[in-house]
Amino acid sequence: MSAPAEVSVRDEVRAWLNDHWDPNAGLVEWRTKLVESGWGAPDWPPEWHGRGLSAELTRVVEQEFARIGAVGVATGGIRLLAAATLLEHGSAAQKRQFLRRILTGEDVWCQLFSEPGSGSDLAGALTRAEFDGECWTINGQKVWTTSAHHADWGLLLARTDWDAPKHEGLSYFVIDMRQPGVEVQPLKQMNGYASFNQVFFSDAEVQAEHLVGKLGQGWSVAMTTLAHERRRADGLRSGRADVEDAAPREGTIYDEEAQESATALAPYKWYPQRAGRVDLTLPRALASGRIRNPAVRQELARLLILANSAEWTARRARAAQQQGQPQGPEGSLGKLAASHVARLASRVHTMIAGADALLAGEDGPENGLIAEILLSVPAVSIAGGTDEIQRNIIAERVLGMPKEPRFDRGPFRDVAQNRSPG
Amino acid sequence: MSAPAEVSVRDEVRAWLNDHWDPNAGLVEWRTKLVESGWGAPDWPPEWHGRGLSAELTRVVEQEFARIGAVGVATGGIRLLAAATLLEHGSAAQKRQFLRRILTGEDVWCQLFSEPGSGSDLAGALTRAEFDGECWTINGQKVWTTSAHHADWGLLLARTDWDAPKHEGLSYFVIDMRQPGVEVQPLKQMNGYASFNQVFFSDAEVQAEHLVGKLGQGWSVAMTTLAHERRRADGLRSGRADVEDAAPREGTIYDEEAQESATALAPYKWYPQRAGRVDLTLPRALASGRIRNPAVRQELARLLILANSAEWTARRARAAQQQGQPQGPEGSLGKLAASHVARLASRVHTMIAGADALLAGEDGPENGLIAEILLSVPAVSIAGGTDEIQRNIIAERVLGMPKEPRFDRGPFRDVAQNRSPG
Amino acid sequence: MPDVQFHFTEEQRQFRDVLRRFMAAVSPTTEVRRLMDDERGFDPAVWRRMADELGLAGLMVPERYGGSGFGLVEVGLAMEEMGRVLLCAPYLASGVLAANALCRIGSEAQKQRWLPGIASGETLAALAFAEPGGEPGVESIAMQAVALDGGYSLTGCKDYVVDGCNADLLLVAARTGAEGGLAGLSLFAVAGEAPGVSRRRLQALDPTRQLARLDFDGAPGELLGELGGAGPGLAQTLDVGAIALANEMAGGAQRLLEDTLEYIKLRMQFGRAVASFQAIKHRCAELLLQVELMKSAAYHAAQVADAHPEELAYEASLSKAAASEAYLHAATEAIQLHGGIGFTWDQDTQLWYKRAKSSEVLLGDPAWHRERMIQVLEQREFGSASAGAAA
Amino acid sequence: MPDVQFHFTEEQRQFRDVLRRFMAAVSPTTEVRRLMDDERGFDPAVWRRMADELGLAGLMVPERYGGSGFGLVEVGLAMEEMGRVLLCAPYLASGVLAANALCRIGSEAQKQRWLPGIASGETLAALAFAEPGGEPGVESIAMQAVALDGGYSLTGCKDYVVDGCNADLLLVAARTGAEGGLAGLSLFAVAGEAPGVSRRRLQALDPTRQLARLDFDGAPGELLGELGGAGPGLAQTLDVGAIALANEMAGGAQRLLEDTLEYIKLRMQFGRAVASFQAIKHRCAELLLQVELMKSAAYHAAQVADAHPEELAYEASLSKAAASEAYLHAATEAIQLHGGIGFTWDQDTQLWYKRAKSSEVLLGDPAWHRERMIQVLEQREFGSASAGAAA
Repeated sequence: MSAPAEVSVRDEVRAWLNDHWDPNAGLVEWRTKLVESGWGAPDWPPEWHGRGLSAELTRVVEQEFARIGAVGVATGGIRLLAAATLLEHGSAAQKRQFLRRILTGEDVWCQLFSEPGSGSDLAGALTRAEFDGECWTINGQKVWTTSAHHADWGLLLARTDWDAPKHEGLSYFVIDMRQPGVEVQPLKQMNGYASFNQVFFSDAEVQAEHLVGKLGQGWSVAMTTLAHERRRADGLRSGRADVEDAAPREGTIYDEEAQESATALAPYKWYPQRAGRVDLTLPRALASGRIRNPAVRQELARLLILANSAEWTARRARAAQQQGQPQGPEGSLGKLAASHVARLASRVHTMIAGADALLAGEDGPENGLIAEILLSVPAVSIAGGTDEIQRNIIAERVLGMPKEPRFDRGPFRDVAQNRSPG
Repeated sequence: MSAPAEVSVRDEVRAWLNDHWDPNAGLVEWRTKLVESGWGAPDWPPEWHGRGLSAELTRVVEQEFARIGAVGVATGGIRLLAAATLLEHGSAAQKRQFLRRILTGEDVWCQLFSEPGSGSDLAGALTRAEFDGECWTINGQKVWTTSAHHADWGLLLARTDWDAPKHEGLSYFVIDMRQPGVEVQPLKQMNGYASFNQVFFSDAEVQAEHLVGKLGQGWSVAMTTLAHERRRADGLRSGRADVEDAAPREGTIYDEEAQESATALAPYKWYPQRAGRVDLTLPRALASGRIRNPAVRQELARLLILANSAEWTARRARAAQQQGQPQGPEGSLGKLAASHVARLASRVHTMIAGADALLAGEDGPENGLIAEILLSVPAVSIAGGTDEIQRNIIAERVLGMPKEPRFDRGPFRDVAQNRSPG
Repeated sequence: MPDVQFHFTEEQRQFRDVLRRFMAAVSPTTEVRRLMDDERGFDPAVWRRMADELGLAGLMVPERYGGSGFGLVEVGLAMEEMGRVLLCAPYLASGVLAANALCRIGSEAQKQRWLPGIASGETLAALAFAEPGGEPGVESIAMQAVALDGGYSLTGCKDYVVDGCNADLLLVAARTGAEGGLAGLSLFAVAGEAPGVSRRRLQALDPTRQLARLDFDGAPGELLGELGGAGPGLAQTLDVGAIALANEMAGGAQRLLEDTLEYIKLRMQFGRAVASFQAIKHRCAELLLQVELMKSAAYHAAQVADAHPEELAYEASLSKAAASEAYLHAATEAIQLHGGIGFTWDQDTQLWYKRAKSSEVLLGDPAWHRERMIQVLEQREFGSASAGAAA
Repeated sequence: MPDVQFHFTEEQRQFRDVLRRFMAAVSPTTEVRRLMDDERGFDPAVWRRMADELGLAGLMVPERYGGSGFGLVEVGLAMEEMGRVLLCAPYLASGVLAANALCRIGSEAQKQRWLPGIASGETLAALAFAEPGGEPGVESIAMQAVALDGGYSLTGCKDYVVDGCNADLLLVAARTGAEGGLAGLSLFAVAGEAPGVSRRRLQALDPTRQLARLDFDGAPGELLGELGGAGPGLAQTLDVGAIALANEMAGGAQRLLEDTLEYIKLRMQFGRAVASFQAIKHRCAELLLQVELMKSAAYHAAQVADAHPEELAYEASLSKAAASEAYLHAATEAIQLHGGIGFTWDQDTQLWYKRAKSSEVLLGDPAWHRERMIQVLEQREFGSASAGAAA
């Protein structure tokens, strides 16, 4: 990193924050200032609310925000995936319409890729989009859609050509989620929670100008979204974790921000349980006296080794990235590691709980939290890309092993599918 | 089983043994009597040294032999695989020439299927057999051949047609191992022993009448040999184990038999070590005091669970077979279980040995036996069909899952190979 | 052990066929789901048919007390078929644990009094032994009973009692003195509705098995058999229960394997059946092996329990530990191979997963059973377990 | 721990490049095989070049004693590159264990006397601490030393001494009183050729690492540092050794992964590369993950050892346990994926397998290190380890 550039950016943002930061401002009001100044998304291009800064200089800006506890732009949900996709593939009109309200947090977004018939095989989507010369009509079903019930807009992958090969018959749209043809139903999981939705489209409409990228090139647009998703899936949040909680947080804007988070996170209550809650194992073993059980000790140590090694591996990957070394698909390695961690943590929680592992809800240990862990962990190796898909990616992209033979070439119409295309 | 038939066979064999069994007879002399009477291979057809008895009645005969400790026909090495193959596919002349001396133990046999370039892919054999109108000339290399250095005859799979598809260009021969064109070299393993041989053919000869089955049908003949091999690989010897050691064993014939076994087994010294020697774990843990280590206790118990369950599974399979229930490929299940047992046993031996696991030979625990186990176990999941092949077989034949897509159709000449076909 | 069989007899196979048809008819998963929300958690009409038509309630109760007098092999078969369909019924509680405890510990008069009702299915009994946070096994039982008015008065708490809320008759393990371990344990009969007994249905991780917490506050109990003499019989009863449970688990694991195979053979991804992917095939092969191994252990334990009771403890721990790991593995793989649908509420795999997870710790978790196996081996070798063997 | 780095500096990466080129040149497997049968088990000319050209012998010896004064990060890098090629050299024994022990325990005069020779590679030193059948760690050391003529006389046996036969200088741990544990331990310098010392090269499972049994029969020793004060320094030395070893193991595992991938990409079976089978691909993906995890643990431990010595014990045990399981897994998979050729003598995979297997138990097996991790955590929490923690 060029030291003079760092000093100059740091001085500049510090001065700007000094002039503008107000912990008692309204949340949208403040974020509007961020958008206008370009300090809210400093790595975005100057023409679209950013300053075109490098990742390293962006980090400097983030440090300065964190230093004084200044609130940033909205990042919850899949907003930033939507933004990254639109920045790369969207038309100027689309960027104009959507980017600002993404950053201010005024719009909530959801991602409509997965379908019941095509779980790991995203490109096998059967939802159809038909054009009548003016407008697209959408019919079909999507699933595993977080936030769909309060989303304003959706990123939609739909089939526009059944005679083209699988990956070439898809197009990518932005769909208005607030319309009659869109029905959102929660999907209850084995742990009793509904963190995901199913979305049903019955003659829903998409305006012609909300096609993203070219007709039939939806797969490559979706790859942009997925690449950004994987990049965030390494088990750790962005580098900001290092500097968080460093600043005083007093002011009314924080209440508004907290409320925003609560709304966004509400259906995800069980997410941390899905990852196995390694943090609870040692304290529970110590508090319950089960630490004296030699079998618990061995498994707990195994877990600590695995979880620590996984965290350090993610940090090695990030450090390499920050040093400008080539970025590999660390997301897949991290996600696979997270599955192992969660499963082993579930095992350790079971051993610590003993017969109490029989109980759930208010009767269960930690007021049901442990049962929730045991019943949520099975999802970690499936949701967001199964372990099997991660292993394929690692084998093919990192290790350079040959790809699987393909059975889905030729017109999509002729490819073996779980349901007929309607 | 028909009770009257059982009584009658039992009476008959008991009377015959009463008249003929002589623990001080010569081994070949006695076995010649067995061959002539049909009591040595009672399940073989009457026209070929047997009595055509069912498996159940054959077991009655074996029990009677065991009851008085009477020596049976030769069974060591691959003799019985050779016999089963010849009985099913051999010409009358071949049966006449070979079967009797198999049973008397006068001939030693070996199996020449595997090649360096085609390990799991037996049908990819590159050894070539060329016919000059009178005689076959053999060139190529075989590997993993036990007993080759003292074999009289070999079961040879060789390619006779390079333009036919892979499985259709192979033929099956009996080759005289005592000829100048056959060179046998021991193949040293990582444990320091050479249990297997490599066999090199340089213009070796096979008589025209020693082609087994039809030209180009060698693969289906080999399948017979392999099916019998798998049937014996379930980790336990035949049902005779139940009744062994029940009878007094005094007489000179036993010395001769013991010497025969010693000769045959000599190069296989390390075989029991390859299986992990579960039998040594508990005694060593008790004797060394390492049984007090809680981690050792857990792993030892895991091993005992696994090893016992594997044995009981093999016995369930055999009991089902004896009850005339359909026989599945239990051999593959047993072989896969044996790999798990051996690997876990190796782990337990390491834990029990502690720092002593660093040492080998006379300095090592149990006079080097433990080190031998640690260095032999890796072969158990490879030799005689890798775990991967067993899993394929189980998945496809037992569970009915789809077969792997084939990449080796068409003329064999055009199939991707490790070496050019010479 | 020459008289241990590695196959089922023709009669046993027929018994299994009858059971399988019955269970498939009475316990589809729609019914399981209905009973998960039922107050009692089972269907009395089905229970009555099980008792009347199949004699299941008294399967292992001796004939002279109105039962069928079968051994653990038949019980294992029944449990296996119940496990296949996740049958919701108080069979393990009443027909296995309580019936066994009464047979082993009760006096002749007490057996005559209670066993016929249990065998006919009219009396539901439950065995209350574990206490909150206690270690598996009976050694850790601490509850005290005191003699009162020619009977006994019980005070304390029993936890994780299978079908404890459904039981007419509670068999409660307690101590009357300061002795620890197996010695000094007694078993008491307490009426489910007796004064001083409060029962609460617990929220269970596995809602297909009913668990209760029982609080005793001076509840009146009748001593079963000899004072302080129940320890060995109780331990044997729990071992029989563990073997029965291992067989139930084998049935569940086998079902998971079958259902999963059926699903992935039909489910298409990337233009081919999921079952055609080699990585999936290899894992299914391993899963089959694990399931066959657990079945072998469960079957063997049932055979041995009947023929060689001196091997009961070792076989119980071996089969329960084997079953626990294999069932959970089967359930985990089943969910994974189903993909996203596998962890939804509406798909049935999760029902077996919960049963697998709870069965893992019911009657002792696998690490505890493995430790116990070694203690048994040491006792054989040295006459006592190793000092180094920690809890 | 804010000052722990998750990347190597530019200088460290250059150091690695130099090492990798050097190691590849001096230690092809033909050379490893030659040295396996060599009486000393290493090539003195290579050792001299390592010391002279790369300064390896004194890499972590402070500059004032003639060394390079580097930390464990650089030592880890060196060990990793040595592990890649299975270098046969007394680096772990002399450059890591003995040098560290002297630095931590010796008096100023003793350091001045011996460290320059060790740093230059001219003196080969070895650390003798373990005894036949003893538990890992220094607590179990029982050998006694008695004061004699102003020095000490040592009698007893030391086992598994790495490069014990090659050493000019033996550093021998012993007790002079009845105290147990860390207290009362002393370290003595004994000349390799001193009277009363008999040394025997042991037959090792891994013939690329030299092990010796040393018998002392009244051998004269010079006390290093304070009487009875060597315990903590010795324990720290073994922890440094374990971290160095974990890095060596990471190098070996990485090499096995690379070689195996190269082989199976070329090896054809059934008309396609072995690497194209999905079951193989998935296992290689898991193997990569395991290797990356072990590397992360090994690198982190080296970083922490330099920056946060109070974390040394925990990090040493974590990284050694992680490395042991992962290296053995890598070696087992490497053989399996090579197929039959993989367990032949002439193929090189077996050389790494033996190194992996022996490294698993050298300086403590994984179960011991896992137990120790928990003891460290308990000590932090309670000030003492759990009473329930058995040997």
